[in-house]
Amino acid sequence: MLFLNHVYLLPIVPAVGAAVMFFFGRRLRKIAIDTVCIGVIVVAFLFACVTVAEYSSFAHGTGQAFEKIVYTWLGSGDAQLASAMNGGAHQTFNADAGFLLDPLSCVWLLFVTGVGLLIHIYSTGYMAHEGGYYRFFGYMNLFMFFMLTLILANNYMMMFVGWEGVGLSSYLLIGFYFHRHSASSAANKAFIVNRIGDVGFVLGALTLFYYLGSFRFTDINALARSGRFSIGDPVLSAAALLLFVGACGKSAQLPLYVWLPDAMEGPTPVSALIHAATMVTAGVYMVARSNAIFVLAPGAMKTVAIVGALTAIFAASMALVQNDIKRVLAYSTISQLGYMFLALGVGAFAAGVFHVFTHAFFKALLFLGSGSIIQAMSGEQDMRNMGGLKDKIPTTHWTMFVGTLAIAGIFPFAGFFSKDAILWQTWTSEGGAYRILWFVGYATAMMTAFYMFRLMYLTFYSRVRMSPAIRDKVHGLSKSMTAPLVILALCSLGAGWLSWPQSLGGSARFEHFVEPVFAHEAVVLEHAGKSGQVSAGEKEAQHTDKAEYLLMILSLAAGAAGWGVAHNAYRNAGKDYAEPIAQKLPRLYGLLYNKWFVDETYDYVFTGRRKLGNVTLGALGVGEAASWFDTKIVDSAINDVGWVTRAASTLSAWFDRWIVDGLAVRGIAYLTLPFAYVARLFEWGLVQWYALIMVAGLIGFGVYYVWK
Amino acid sequence: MNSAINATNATMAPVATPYFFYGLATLAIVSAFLVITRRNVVHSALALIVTLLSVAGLYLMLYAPFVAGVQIIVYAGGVMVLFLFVIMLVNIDRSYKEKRFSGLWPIGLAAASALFTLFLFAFIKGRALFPDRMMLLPESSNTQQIAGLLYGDAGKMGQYTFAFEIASLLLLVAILAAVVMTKKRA
Amino acid sequence: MTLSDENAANIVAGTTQDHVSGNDSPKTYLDSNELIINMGPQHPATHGVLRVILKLDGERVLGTECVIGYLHRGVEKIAENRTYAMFNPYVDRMDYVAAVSNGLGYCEAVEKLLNVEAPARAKYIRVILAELNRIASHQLWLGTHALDIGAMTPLFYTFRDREEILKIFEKYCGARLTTHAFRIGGCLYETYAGFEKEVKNFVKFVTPKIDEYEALLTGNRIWMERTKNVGVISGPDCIALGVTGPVLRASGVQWDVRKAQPYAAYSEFEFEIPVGTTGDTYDRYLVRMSEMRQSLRIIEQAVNGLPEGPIMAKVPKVIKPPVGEIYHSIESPKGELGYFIVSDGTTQPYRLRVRPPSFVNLQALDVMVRGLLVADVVAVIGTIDIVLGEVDR
Amino acid sequence: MVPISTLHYLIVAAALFVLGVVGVLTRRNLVVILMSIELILNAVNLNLVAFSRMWGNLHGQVFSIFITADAAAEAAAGLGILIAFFRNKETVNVDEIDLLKW
Amino acid sequence: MPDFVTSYLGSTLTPGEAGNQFWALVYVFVIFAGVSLAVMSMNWLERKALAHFQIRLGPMRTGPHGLLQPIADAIKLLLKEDIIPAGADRFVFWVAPLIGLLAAFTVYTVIPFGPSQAVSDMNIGILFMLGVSSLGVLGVVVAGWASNSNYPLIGALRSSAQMVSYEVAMGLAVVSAILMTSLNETGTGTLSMIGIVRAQQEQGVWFIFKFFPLGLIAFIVFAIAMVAETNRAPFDMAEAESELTAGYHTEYSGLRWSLFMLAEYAAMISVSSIAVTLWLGGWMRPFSRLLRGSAWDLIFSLFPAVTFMGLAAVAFVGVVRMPRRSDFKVQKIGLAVFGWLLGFIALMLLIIAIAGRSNGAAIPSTVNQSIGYIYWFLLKVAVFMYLFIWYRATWPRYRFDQLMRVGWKVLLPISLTVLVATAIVGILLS
Repeated sequence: MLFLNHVYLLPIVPAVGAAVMFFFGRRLRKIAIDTVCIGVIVVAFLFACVTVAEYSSFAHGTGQAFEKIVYTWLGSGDAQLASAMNGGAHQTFNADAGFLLDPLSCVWLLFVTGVGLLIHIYSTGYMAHEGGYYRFFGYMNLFMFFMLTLILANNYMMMFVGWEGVGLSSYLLIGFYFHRHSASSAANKAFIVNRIGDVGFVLGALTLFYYLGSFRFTDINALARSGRFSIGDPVLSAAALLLFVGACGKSAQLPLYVWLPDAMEGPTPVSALIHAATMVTAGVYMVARSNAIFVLAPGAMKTVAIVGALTAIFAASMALVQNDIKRVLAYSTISQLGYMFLALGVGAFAAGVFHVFTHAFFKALLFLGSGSIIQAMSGEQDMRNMGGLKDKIPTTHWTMFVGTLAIAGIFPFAGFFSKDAILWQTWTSEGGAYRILWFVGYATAMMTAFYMFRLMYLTFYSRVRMSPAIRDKVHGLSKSMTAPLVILALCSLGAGWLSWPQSLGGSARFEHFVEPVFAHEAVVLEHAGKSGQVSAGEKEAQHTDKAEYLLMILSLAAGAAGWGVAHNAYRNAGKDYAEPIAQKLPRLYGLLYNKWFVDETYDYVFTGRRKLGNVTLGALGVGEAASWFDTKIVDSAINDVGWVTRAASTLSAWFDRWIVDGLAVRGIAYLTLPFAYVARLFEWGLVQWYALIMVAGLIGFGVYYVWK
Repeated sequence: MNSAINATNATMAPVATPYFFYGLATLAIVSAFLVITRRNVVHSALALIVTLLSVAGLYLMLYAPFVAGVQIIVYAGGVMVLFLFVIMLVNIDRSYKEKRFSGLWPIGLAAASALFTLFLFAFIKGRALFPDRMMLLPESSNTQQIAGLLYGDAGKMGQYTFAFEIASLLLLVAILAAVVMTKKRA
Repeated sequence: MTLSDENAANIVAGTTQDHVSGNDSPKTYLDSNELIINMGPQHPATHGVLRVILKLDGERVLGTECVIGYLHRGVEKIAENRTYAMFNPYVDRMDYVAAVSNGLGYCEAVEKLLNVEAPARAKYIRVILAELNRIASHQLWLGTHALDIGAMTPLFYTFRDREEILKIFEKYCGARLTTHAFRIGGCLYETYAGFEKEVKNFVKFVTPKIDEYEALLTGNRIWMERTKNVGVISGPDCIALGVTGPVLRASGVQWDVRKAQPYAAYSEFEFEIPVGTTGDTYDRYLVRMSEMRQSLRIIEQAVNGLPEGPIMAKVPKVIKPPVGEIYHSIESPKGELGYFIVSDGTTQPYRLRVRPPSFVNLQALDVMVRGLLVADVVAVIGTIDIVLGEVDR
Repeated sequence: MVPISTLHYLIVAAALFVLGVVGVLTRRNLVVILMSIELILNAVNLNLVAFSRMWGNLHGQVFSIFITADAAAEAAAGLGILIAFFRNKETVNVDEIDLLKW
Repeated sequence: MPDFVTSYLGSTLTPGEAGNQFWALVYVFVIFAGVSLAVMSMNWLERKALAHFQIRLGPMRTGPHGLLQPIADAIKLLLKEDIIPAGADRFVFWVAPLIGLLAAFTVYTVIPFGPSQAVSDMNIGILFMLGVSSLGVLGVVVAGWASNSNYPLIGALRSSAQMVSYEVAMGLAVVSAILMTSLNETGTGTLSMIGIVRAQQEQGVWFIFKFFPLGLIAFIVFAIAMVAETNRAPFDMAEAESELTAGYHTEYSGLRWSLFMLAEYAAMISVSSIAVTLWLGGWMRPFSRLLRGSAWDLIFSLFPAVTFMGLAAVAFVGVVRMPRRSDFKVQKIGLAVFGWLLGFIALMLLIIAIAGRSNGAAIPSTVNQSIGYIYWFLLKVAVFMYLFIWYRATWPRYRFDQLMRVGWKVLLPISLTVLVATAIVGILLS
């Protein structure tokens, strides 16, 4: 249990790498940077593996959480706050530097370090010729440090440290090319939008503290599960909703998703690691972590499900027509995150978590693949200028093909299992109350298949559309870039098998592994008569009906349909191919192409950067209004008052000059002069004078002690 | 000559006769007087070195050889070289033409005389507090004993170990301060 | 370093003129940005009477200015008042440590003007003596250069071995330094008895001695620290400044008049041109060391193949070259030594101009020492290998 | 002859101390003032060592070692300030250093 | 013989310890004269050895093989005009060489030529030595300043910066040797020079070989630093004639200049003595553990006599090899006398060595032992002296910035590391 007992060292490992980079990185050579940065991640990965192994022998499948509290880092000391519940007991406001390991964090731990390691390796190839190499890896290691802190935190405050930390490293990495205006403004956007979510998070956490008297997950869960609270408790609902606002910000859900597409300004490995595979799933993690609260707040659950479903289809619709390869993947990420929240919302926590797990692999794969394409194309990101790359970069091609199959939900690739589980859970939950969401999800699945195959066709299969100059420069890629692709492709293929559904004769090992975390909630839900929302593994054992098979076939069909449509439309896309949507529904295409004008709307409504006619709304609008009020109303009032004052002051001046000045001030000043001279002796500005005063003091002391 | 041989009272023997004390004390005071009166700063510095060395001699008479060694190595060898360096850096040619004493000198002198009178008065008044005979310290293990106080003995932490560390920190800070302040800003 | 310039002395002393008189607060020299120091003309490390005015920032050299002419004797002007044969001894006084090369260049130039060719035996003798002289010059350079950098001992070793060369010269033509060994049209003296044996013995004697010098210096860490990356000059810079000789070759340019435009009998011998890479002082040192070895190779071949025959071509008693002009250059130990002679058909040259390698190479000093420390200036002056007699003429 | 007692040393130290004080109070040159401070510190050291002898323990000597370290630090920092000041004002006269007045 | 003389010959205490002021004065006088003599012979030796390194002969005319050259030099320097430059600070100019000389000579009071052959065995011996030798810097600085000339000033600043910097590395190396003295049963070390040698005796190992290679490294650091500390080649920055003419003593001439030289050579001998004391076992004869027993003792006690015999033989060979010409007669006779003198000393030593073996002769025995101590100590110091000359003949000069870099970035870290490593190893092994 050595590693388990010292699990607090795990986040420190990458922090060491980051520190080395920040302090000495500039002077190190590339090989040294590689050794240090990759080395710490390798150590972290092995550490994580050993820790998880030790944990599983510790828990014996009971899912008992392992908690390690190192010290209290944030606290009110002995000052106590009354908590509303918990018997009104006085609680100290303390947050520990504590670490919690349970199946949920184990899952995150493994794929964050694993995928992180692969992406680090990939980056050595991808970033090889970029300036600020050490800076990049320093940030990456810093990110790993904060992400691991977030995952391993045992309370909301500690988690918030990681939460803000990953936000910070995300900001740094999006703005990595800080000399590019678009990159720095994208970084700012991401940071600001995230702050909105963070407000929700902090308020939610503090509400929970106010209500339950602790920040610790274990305490909160214990209290929530104690049965003291009725389902639908208003304060808990509010807390859950506030936490969900935080999750929306971090995980790019409607309406706070706008930062994620812009975040693609960062280097592609960053997009893969932070903005697809790990950080953006922090929201999902947090909601899953707080499942005990959410279960007690059905309203919040419904909100989560609906927001998730809407985000999924909304983002997918925008992905249909994007031409920038990374943006397609970005919207796809948002869409998939929507899926996860949908799953969480309908109570299928395990399924949602499983989707996070599989999604990490294939989305990282797709992003890295797109990075390889961009690298091979010497920086070109527009799919309209690609095509026919199949033979030029074969490894990238077939790995990305695997990724596409996975995300499109083709059997037996990873996406099929997780997506199918979500859809199936959605279909069955609450006795079918959410079936409308199933349709949304299903449509999303179809669109996903379409835009992903559109991406494949436009880049790899269709006619060559790039300029000859670029075509000649297209080159193969280094081993350090292709090797992670291959590994990720294998994972994308096989990760789904961890949860081979029982209906297909599997054992759903994954679900069983994370089940203990959610088991209690399943009982609660069942008790509440919402029997649909049970963790997947158990439920499948109970209901293996034909509908499930039907849904599987349907979702396969959705994937196939999307593939087919894309195949037809883009198989032979030449220089001026036509977008099918643009042809059939030109207005919708315009709407989609402009991303539903959401950014513009935000500009109109919230920031005020765009004017609605003559009226400015949003932050700038408020500012302008305040300015108008200030100059027109306040100032003129002041001016008027000033005139009155001047008249009065003429009068008073006479009085002042003769009575006050003459009699009072000067008279007193002349009186002061002799005293001032004495005071001045102490502030002469001469060193020796001060020394003299010191000596005088010394003499004084001496005299006192001699004659005492 | 015979008396010299017979004075082989090993460690208890006085380091030197009282004459040495008077000689060293006179040397110290006279050169200290030169320090504050010389117009040429280098002469002052040389006089100060003489004072420091005489004080080191007094330490030896007080059975404090380690302190005497430290006095020589730190003051005479280190600090005074620093002073001479600085004197050479800040051209002193000008000071030949200038007033030596500040305008405050009568007051300063008066205050200092008052202080000295006070000291003497205090000594006279408190004469009974000072025994004529001095304790004898074992000279041969002086260094070891000081080390015991500073670093600790036989596994125990010394009484002044912590203070010693702080003193080293202080020196470090002083070094940094000196470097930072004297560095030419490009 | 001698302070001769009044103003410079004042600056060095820390007071400029207005400070001495005025009440202005004086600036100390350690505080001011620029300090001007005179190196030479009396200074142990300027190899004669070179005067270098150094502009310093602390100890760092901001710029240099060479003042030359302290040894000017008007050699070129003298040539216009002497007959061709009479002028021959004068050229020995230019680069007095490589007098043979000077004479060789002059004689060949006049021969070219007269359209006379020296006999084969004379050419071989010339090559032998010129290469011996190259070794002697490099030995002198090595000794003084090492002494400048603080290694005293090599000086004595090189002088011991140079003595053997001078002995051969003395036996051959009676003079040790200013030899006047050659005449227009060939050589005056036949080799003395045992000349070949002595030269061969010398080659055998000196080969291990060169290894001995290298053993003292080449791998020496202090020597390397003092010379590596000191006084770096690039090949293009050398060409732009007209620098020739070992300095040019150390910068990686393979240019040697013996190979490029072979004169005397050089086309008949096998030898290599050592080339450096970085163009720093250490490379120049290595180039000269291996040049000495190559010279030994040439000498060995020349002695072994010394042909029989006359040593003097048919040259008129009164040398009156036809009207015309000629430029002829040879590779002296210091670099390309060229003679440009304009003849008006009389017995005296109308104009004679020397291209002295030392003078041209000295122009690279400023480029080399900028940004270095004062101690490096000494090393760089040594490494350029100038002879002030040749610079000033 | 009177045996040398603690008081003798104290008187010598007092004299040194007062001379140092006079130097600090009267001299204009900052370097000399710093040297006078060294004198004062030395006087203190002498007292400490004399008392150490008087009481027969070594604490006084240890303290004097600390004071020596202090004095070294003071000299380094003080001279650093002096040089920095000299660079800006080109004077080391203490009565021209009166910026604190304003 | 007066009682106090004979009583002291058998004493095992230093005059300082014994409170024997007469012998202390004798020692002071002997050391002063001896060091002056050593400096003179060192001067001759350096010229000759350097000359032979450089295939020259060196001084040959003044006396046989230039043996009287140092004396001639001294007379010349004494008689030379004593120039004090205009504008120089006369008093400081006058006092500067004395400071250097005093510092250089004062340290000899604690150098142990034998267990009782020192003026005094100070409790803080090595600290005293380092402190007093660091006073030598003052002489250099003050000399440069007082000359009222720029080259001396720059030279003084350079060499004092150099000396102060190298003192740090030197001090740390010394501390690691002192640390080694504390590795005994009681765990208390000593700063006393005699105590340090005694510690080596007790531990049965010269500190250069202790904790191999830690002692060796510390010794090497010290050996390099001491060359820099004495301003000798290849660290003779202050006297770099190709840059700064003659450094801080450019303006000095005659007697004062010779005082500087005297101080420099005396300092060379004193730092070598520190090195010998700290690392090379001081007065101990080599292999005192390995080759023990009375037979070996006898053989080793014959060494001084044999050495002088060898020197005498060399002198006689010189006599024989002199040209048979009349104008060489004086020189021949002089060298022969010198040879006889050496031979006589050898004979005396032999007699003492033999007499010391016989039973019941207490005084000859102790005297014999004392001679052995002094002999071995001086032999070791002489090796260092030869090394100084050897360095000068072999190496080019460092540049100032390189020199400071070596001091601060190479020697200082190494000596710190060695110090820490010594402490760790000492703790681990105890």
